[in-house]
Amino acid sequence: MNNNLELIRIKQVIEVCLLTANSPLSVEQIALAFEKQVEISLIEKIIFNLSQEYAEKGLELIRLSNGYRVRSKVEFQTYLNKIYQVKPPKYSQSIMETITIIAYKQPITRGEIEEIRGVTLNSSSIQTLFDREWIEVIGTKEVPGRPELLATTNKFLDDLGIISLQELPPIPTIDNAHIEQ
Amino acid sequence: MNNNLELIRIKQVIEVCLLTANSPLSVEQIALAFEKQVEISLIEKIIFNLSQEYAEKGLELIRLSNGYRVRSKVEFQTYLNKIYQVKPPKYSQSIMETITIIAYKQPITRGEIEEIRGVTLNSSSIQTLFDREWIEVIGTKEVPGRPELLATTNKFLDDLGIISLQELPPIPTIDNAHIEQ
Amino acid sequence: MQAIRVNKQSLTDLPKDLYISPEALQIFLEMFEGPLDLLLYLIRKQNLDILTIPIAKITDQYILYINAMATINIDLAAEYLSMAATLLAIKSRLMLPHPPKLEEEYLEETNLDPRNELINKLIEYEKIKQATAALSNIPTEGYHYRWSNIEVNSNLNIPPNIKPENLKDIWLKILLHSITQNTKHRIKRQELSIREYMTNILRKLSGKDKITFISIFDQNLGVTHIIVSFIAILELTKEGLIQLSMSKNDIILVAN
Repeated sequence: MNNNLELIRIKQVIEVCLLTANSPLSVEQIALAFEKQVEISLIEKIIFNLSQEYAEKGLELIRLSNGYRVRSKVEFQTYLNKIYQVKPPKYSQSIMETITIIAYKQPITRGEIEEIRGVTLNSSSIQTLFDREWIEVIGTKEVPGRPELLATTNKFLDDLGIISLQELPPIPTIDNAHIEQ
Repeated sequence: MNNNLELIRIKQVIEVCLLTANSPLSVEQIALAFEKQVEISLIEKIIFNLSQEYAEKGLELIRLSNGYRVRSKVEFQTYLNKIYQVKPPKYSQSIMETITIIAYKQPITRGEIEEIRGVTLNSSSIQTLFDREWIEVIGTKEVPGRPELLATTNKFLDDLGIISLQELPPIPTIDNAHIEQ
Repeated sequence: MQAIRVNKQSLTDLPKDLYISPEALQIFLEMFEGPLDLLLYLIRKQNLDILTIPIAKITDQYILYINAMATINIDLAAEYLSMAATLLAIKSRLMLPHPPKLEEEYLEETNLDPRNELINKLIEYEKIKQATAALSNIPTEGYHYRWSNIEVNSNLNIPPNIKPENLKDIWLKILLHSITQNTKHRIKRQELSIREYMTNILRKLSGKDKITFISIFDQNLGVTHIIVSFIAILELTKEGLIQLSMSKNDIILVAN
């Protein structure tokens, strides 16, 4: 596996794997393509190499919680939106607050979300988040009614392009603070 | 739109469009990204340019009836299969007998296949073989009902790794006298 | 520290004396995610300290808005009314007379301050609102970018793993079955190569009315090819699959 021709082929395979994948691919998955005949470290080196090539294009190769994936750079979205005309709906404040609460306070029940927001939860907000596969039920809480416990999914992390919940912006502290105009 | 910087950006946009599209993109659709400020002929030139770059990768940029699409070259399929652990389908006894009879006795009608197997032909067996593009209709037989004549295709030969039907193992011949007892 | 965000600044003032259309009030109400949101707005609007809300002032304002909504029959969510009740309860508790020397201690003891629970809720909700704003700024799939999505060239759909020898084995089984179950059935002896030539000839004929005899033969393939082709044509004629006819200088094959 040392000569140049082989190296070119390995790189071609890795690029094809990354560009055709429907979900993030881990280095270990890519190694399967070569029946583990190619070192993990070499695969990682080539991925790094590809990410540098993409930096000169409109693409970026990013690392997610469970592998690597290629996406368009944010600044190219304006062009893409002109082609597809129908813009994906920007989520309402209500949906965004709900996913934020779930992200930061998970695992959490619907009742607890309502408690924080001070309003009854619109069931279509929760449904939208389920449909997007951003949240899932991970159990039930041992209280009367055994309400479901909600948590965010890996897809939520992937779609936001982050590896773990720890990468979310830190929750602000509001000690002694004025709420400023 | 003539200086180099602009050209690089136009090419980046076109590549992003092609690599992220769900379906083939026409030159006119791509022109929408630039609000038609870029000439169709320039877009076509850049697409040609990209197709040459892809030729050195594991990719190909192909032209379909309704636009351009980037896809992996067919020879990379084996690598992808290893990652996704695609297993070859297993055909039932009925399908295997049917393709064997067609291979050795072509051209042959459904009725003749039934006669040899002694059972009614399951139409889904035949359909599976059509879907696989292993058999085709090459004419009709001049008997009542004008039944279709079935024969194997070149794809069948390819998938079995042989060049001609003559490479099939010779089948045992049995004296008529013996059969007639 | 970010300011509380309110969507539409233009609509934030609610004139007290003028008539306001129900539609305008409805839109005003829809700007808020609930009573906590409305309260935060009122606090922000007057630049008050969230930790020491002058509860009487805020309660009066809140009730003013709620009443305005109620008088023109805007459906108010139960939560808004419930918050009004809470605010009034806090206000009345604060107004209760206390023994004078105990009053300061009473209010400094946060556990006893009736505002405490509400303030905590407001702070918690304000944090979530700010976190929501930060989260909304993270690039999101479909809105800020798209994944690469190229097609896999798939003849891919891999074929069953069948080898030529498998066909021979299966043929043997069919034959055996045929001999034991159906002794009257004749299995004709036939060269495979001839069957293949028959198929190829029919394929050449398909879609055409006729082809010439000569066009069947590939001169480069030698004598055996010509002989086998010839036998195949005879066999096709015998089986009634094609008809032969003569023209001036060639034999014509006609599809049946």
